[in-house]
Amino acid sequence: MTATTTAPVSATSAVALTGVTKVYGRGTNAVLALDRVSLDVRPGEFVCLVGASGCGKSTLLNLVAGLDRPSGGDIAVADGAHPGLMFQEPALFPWLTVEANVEVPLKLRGTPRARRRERVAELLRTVHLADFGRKRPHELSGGMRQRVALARTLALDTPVLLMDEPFGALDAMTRDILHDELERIWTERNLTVLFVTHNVREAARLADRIILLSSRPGRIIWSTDVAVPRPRRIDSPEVAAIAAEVTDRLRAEVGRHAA
Amino acid sequence: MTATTTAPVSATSAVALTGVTKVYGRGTNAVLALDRVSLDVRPGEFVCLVGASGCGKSTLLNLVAGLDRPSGGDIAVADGAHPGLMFQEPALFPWLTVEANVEVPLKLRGTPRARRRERVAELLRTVHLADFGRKRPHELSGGMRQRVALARTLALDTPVLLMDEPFGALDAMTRDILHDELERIWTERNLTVLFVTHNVREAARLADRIILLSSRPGRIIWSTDVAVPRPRRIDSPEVAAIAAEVTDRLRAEVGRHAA
Amino acid sequence: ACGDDSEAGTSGPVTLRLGYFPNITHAPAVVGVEKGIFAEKLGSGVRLETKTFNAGPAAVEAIFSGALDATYIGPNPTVNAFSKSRGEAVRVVSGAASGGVALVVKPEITSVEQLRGKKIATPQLGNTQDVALRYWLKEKGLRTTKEGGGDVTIVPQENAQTVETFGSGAIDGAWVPEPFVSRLVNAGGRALVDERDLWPDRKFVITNLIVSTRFLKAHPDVVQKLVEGQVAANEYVNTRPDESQQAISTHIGRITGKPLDLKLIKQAWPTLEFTNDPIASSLKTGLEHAVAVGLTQPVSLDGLYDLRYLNEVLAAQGKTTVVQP
Amino acid sequence: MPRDTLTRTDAELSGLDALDIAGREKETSRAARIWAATWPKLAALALAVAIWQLVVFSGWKPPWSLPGPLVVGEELLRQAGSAQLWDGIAVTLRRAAVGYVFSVAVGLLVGLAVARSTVLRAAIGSMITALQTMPSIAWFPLAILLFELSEKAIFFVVVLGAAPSIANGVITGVDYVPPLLLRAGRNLGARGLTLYRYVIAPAALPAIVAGLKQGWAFSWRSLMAGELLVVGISQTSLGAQLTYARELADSPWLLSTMIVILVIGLVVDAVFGAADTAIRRRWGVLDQAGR
Amino acid sequence: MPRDTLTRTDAELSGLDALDIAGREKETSRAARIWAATWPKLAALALAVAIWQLVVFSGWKPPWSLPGPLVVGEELLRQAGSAQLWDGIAVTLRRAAVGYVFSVAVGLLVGLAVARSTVLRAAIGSMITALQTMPSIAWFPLAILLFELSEKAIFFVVVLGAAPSIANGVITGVDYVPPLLLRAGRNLGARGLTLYRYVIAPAALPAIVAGLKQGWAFSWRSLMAGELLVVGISQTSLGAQLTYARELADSPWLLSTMIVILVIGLVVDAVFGAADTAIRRRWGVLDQAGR
Ligand SMILES: Nc1ncnc2c1ncn2[C@@H]1O[C@H](COP(=O)(O)OP(=O)(O)OP(=O)(O)O)[C@@H](O)[C@H]1O
Ligand SMILES: Nc1ncnc2c1ncn2[C@@H]1O[C@H](COP(=O)(O)OP(=O)(O)OP(=O)(O)O)[C@@H](O)[C@H]1O
Ligand SMILES: [Mg+2]
Ligand SMILES: [Mg+2]
Repeated sequence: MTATTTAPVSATSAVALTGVTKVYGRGTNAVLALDRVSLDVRPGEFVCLVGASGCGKSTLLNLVAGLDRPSGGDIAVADGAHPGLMFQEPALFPWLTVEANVEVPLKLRGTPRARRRERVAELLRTVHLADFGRKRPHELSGGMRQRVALARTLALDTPVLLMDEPFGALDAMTRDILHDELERIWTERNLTVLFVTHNVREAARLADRIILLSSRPGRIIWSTDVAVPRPRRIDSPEVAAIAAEVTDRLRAEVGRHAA
Repeated sequence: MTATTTAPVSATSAVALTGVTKVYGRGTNAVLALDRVSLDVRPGEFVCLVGASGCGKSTLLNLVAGLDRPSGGDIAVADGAHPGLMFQEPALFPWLTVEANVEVPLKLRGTPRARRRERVAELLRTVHLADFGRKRPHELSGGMRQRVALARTLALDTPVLLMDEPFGALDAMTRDILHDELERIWTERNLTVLFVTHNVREAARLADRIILLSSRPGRIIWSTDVAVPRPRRIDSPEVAAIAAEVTDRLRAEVGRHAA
Repeated sequence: ACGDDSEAGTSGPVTLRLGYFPNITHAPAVVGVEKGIFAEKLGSGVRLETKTFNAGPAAVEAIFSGALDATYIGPNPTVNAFSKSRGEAVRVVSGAASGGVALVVKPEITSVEQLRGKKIATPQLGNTQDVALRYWLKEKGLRTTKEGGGDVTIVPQENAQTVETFGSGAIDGAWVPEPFVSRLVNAGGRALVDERDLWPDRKFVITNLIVSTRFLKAHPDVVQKLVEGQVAANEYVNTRPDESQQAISTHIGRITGKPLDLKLIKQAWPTLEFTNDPIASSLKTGLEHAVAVGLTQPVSLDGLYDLRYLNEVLAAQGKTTVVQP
Repeated sequence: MPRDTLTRTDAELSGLDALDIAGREKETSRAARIWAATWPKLAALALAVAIWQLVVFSGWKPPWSLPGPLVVGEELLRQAGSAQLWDGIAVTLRRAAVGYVFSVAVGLLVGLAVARSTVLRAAIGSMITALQTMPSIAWFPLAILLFELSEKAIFFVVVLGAAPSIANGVITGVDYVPPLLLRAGRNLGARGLTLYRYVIAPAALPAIVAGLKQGWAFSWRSLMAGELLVVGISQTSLGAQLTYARELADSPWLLSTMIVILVIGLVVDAVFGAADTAIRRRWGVLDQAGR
Repeated sequence: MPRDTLTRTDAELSGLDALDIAGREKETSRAARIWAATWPKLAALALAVAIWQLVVFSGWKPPWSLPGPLVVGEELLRQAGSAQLWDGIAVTLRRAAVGYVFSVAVGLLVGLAVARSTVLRAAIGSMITALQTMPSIAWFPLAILLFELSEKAIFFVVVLGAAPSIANGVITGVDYVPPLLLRAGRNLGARGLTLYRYVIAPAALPAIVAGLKQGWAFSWRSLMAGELLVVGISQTSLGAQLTYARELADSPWLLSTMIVILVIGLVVDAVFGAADTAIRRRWGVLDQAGR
């Protein structure tokens, strides 16, 4: 966290990474997960990160969230913006009910009880789990857990949202619905979103900008602005075209490594 | 497990479910997860299950694997076929290295040490993790863990394979490669596969038959045979057409519930 | 005396397991073992195994369970062992020591009256010293209760702890046996009462020798030799005090890891009398006192003493015999 | 090749029937559950008493050294009829409760402090186990120096016995909190104390309860020894009774006191067991061991 | 609106440099790590001795009742020079080792059996904690009855003290094995014993190690008490030395014996600590507590 300064590098970025390097482990066992990654995210921008499995996407989000320290380089997050991270795993607290899990960030912020209740109910409705508030995480299906985690992250109410494959365990329909919800919230609250996904169509559906990371070491090798006007539909030809381009780039990248 | 008899109901099925019902919990808290599901899977058939989040897909696989008892109905698995289940979560043993995790089923079957080594190396190559054998699960990325779990399940060498969103955390390219690998293994070993996925294209790419489950209670509401000849490509128009049909059905089903 | 008389009629060597405490009140036992007096008297036909204890209960448990054949022990556990086994388990075959008990108090206390409202320690609720203190206070018109109430608060506690509590000022005095009397005196205490002064002839039992009835029945000859050893040990202790004191110090050092301070032994020595008489009358009187202060029910001590062997030995040596009660 | 995957036999249950079944299963099993929890205890008790009686009948040891169940039972009844036993239990339980509560407070605080601070852990972390191994009697002189012959001396010994064990439970628990949950907590805004309150403490709860259980055993044993420090200050405690029974070579009394201690132990274990079951139910790890 | 996301400043490190840094970090930190682990211990020790000396200087208690560090240090040196202390340590450690190994065997077996079998758990599960609370002295008569005055009597007391604690650790561990891992193990073909060997035992290891640590403390304390059962001439055990030091009111001796016991406790804790660190490293839960 020491490397995360709260003053943004440029007044126009919500998140700014400058030459961020991350090495896991020591000596001969060391893994270079990120290599000199520099990235500026404008306030209110929706950025999608794509890349092969193990290329360092989660690592990058963890660094931005301040949960890990970079081995080199600098990370700056806009004033007062404690970024909310939705982990790749649900990471729910097994000893709490679904409701209580979602309530945790509200409690930690000191939201009054009545308001908390309301907000939890609202969030559970958003993720279509209104009936499951009293259950415990182990009584839920994989996708349901992921949605609880989404609700919990949204409860954080931060201006910067980091999401690590938030819809990976959801069926296409539920995912579509949640895309709409997320887009709505993003617009309403003018959020800045850094979004990791394996689904290039999802990226094209949601992003202002798509960034492609190379595999080990993770480097930004390509990025594109998605100029398709909103509202978008995931099965629209424009989205499909962008998705096809990203797929080609990704294929080239993964192919280069497999070779 | 008592309800799982090893003699198949009909000589032509590898897995046969007859009126399988599953209730979780008791009294007013009870959740009806599966309601009278009947299903025959031919030996060597590749069946994909699709359905909304929380509709009972994982529950069904758990029942077939004998890890849970149905509340009603009967499940029969072909002679001597202990079905191998790849869980929705990686479920790796945190105290073992990647290699050792993959080795567990081989050890349990009493495979000699030299053969074990060979086989583990081969499986890790299959999932493109040859360099990561000495790491521990917590040092891997989400997608890497999922691939280790895949390797471990393949090490079981069972004729019946149950897979719960095995490629959910993988990027499109790695996924494509593993589709090919899985198809190859399936053909070579004449496996019977029951495969849960949220990706309808994936289902159309792999399946002989696609089965659609309704949400709470889970019931089989539709099924289709995929007549596209193999080898298939995930971006071929035939696959896309099937996927589109499944998507429509799924949309109708989820829409019916959301209404 | 006769060194090696191989026993006729005994099949194989007999093992005698003898217990004692590494303690100054067990001086005859300690000296007897240290100087080889028992081994000599028992002869080659008997194998002597010695066991040391640091408190009565374990010794009684060992006798009860058959792990021990004979032991030097205080009057209190003797009565317990006898009465709890309904007079079956043990017999007293000889005395060993008398005296060596005193009430030590803070120096500013000089009279009985000043004990009012004070805390006095005894080794254990209902044991000989405890009874003696209560009875004495009662005679002096001071009330005590079992629970520690009354005019004088009686605090039963281990002797080791008494040294600590007296040193830290938590108690005002203690009715204890040697070497704790000397130790408390050295810690600044004053002996207010020497218990010998309360008894006829200044004699009361502090240590006697008991054997298990089973062993006595099976090997009366061995018991006879053991008593011979006891008499010889007492003889030695009484005639060669300096050597005895040195022997005690060394022996205790070997068992506990630290030789007992020779000065302390010398200091305590005059308060003790080493006699073969078990002073049965003092045991009986003590019991009556215990009943009188309400600490116990009357028990019959009939059959506790079997002093035949002792009297035979004494008679053979031309010494005065003791009274078999 | 189209296949009929939608066949249903008539014998199948409807969804609602299935819910009914679940309900009925529960009712039939309540009596069965109680019985299943009780008969093994009764059987174990019967077996223990039978073996004991057999050994006594065999005449292996004299009856004053090993009294039979009947004699001990009579003694126990006699004791139960007298005020002394109940007073003793009351005194000892009160002391145990006070001492334990104090130990829990100290143990939790020290445990949390050591688990949290690297410096403290390096400084006194290993001292905790070392203190745990120190026998109670070694503390007696210090207890007397500090507290003379007050009940505080007893508490001192009890706390020194139990607190390290509880602290160790806390440390183990904190050390094994899943890192993912810690990160989640920190990301949700928990810091320092709130991180402990919302994440670390509940995640470590199973290990803490285990430590509390071990701590109870330590505190009880230390209490039994410590009660000899201050005997007879007004009442006769259970620890003193145990010692007196032994000093008077009164085997039936000793055994009946042991039975009383065992019964108290069983009751306390039931409390911990209930806590543990509640936690396991919450965490969804119940009912797996038997399988 | 195209944005330049690929800028790099010259000051950045190359990937290889980064690896170098990682390597260098390690080297610089080794000495630092040892120092970081040592100075708090030294500081704590210095602080403790200083306070002790201050209290002694204050004249709060007479020196024979509370000797100063110098006196005790001299005594300790004297003891260290004599064979007796080393003999005592040797005797006691041998007994501790034998008794502990035996307790571990019994505790593991009983713990596994109880954790595994519902009937056994119902029958004797709650007895385990009850047995744990039984003070050692209560077992002395039984120990003498069964084993007379042999070393076996000591072991009996030690095992009854330590085994329940170890069994409790095993039971806690087994009870909290994550159900998902159990299912995974069963699906991979592990059944009964192999399930224990491949899944339950390693998953329960942290709790088992915690139980073993508590068990050590119990066995050591029971041993200190039990050593008075059989006092041998020529070698004086540590337990006996502790008691005699107290009975002789020899404060320096008592304190130096306590120091010896503490040092042994520290060494044993270091062993457990190493085991624990190894497990935590494997599980990836190391180094999180400080944060
Ligand atoms: N705690 C760790 N210790 C050691 N290596 C790690 C650790 N976490 C991640 N890594 C390594 O860093 C690299 C990047 O991991 P990361 O989790 O960021 O990948 P990812 O892009 O999120 O992949 P995925 O899409 O599979 O989730 C991987 O090679 C992984 O092995
Ligand atoms: N252990 C359990 N206890 C109680 N209810 C459960 C349990 N496991 C599953 N359920 C419930 O059963 C239903 C089906 O769950 P299941 O995990 O089979 O869904 P799924 O189809 O795999 O969903 P997903 O695609 O999200 O993984 C859900 O409503 C869930 O809440
Ligand atoms: Mg990731
Ligand atoms: Mg699922």
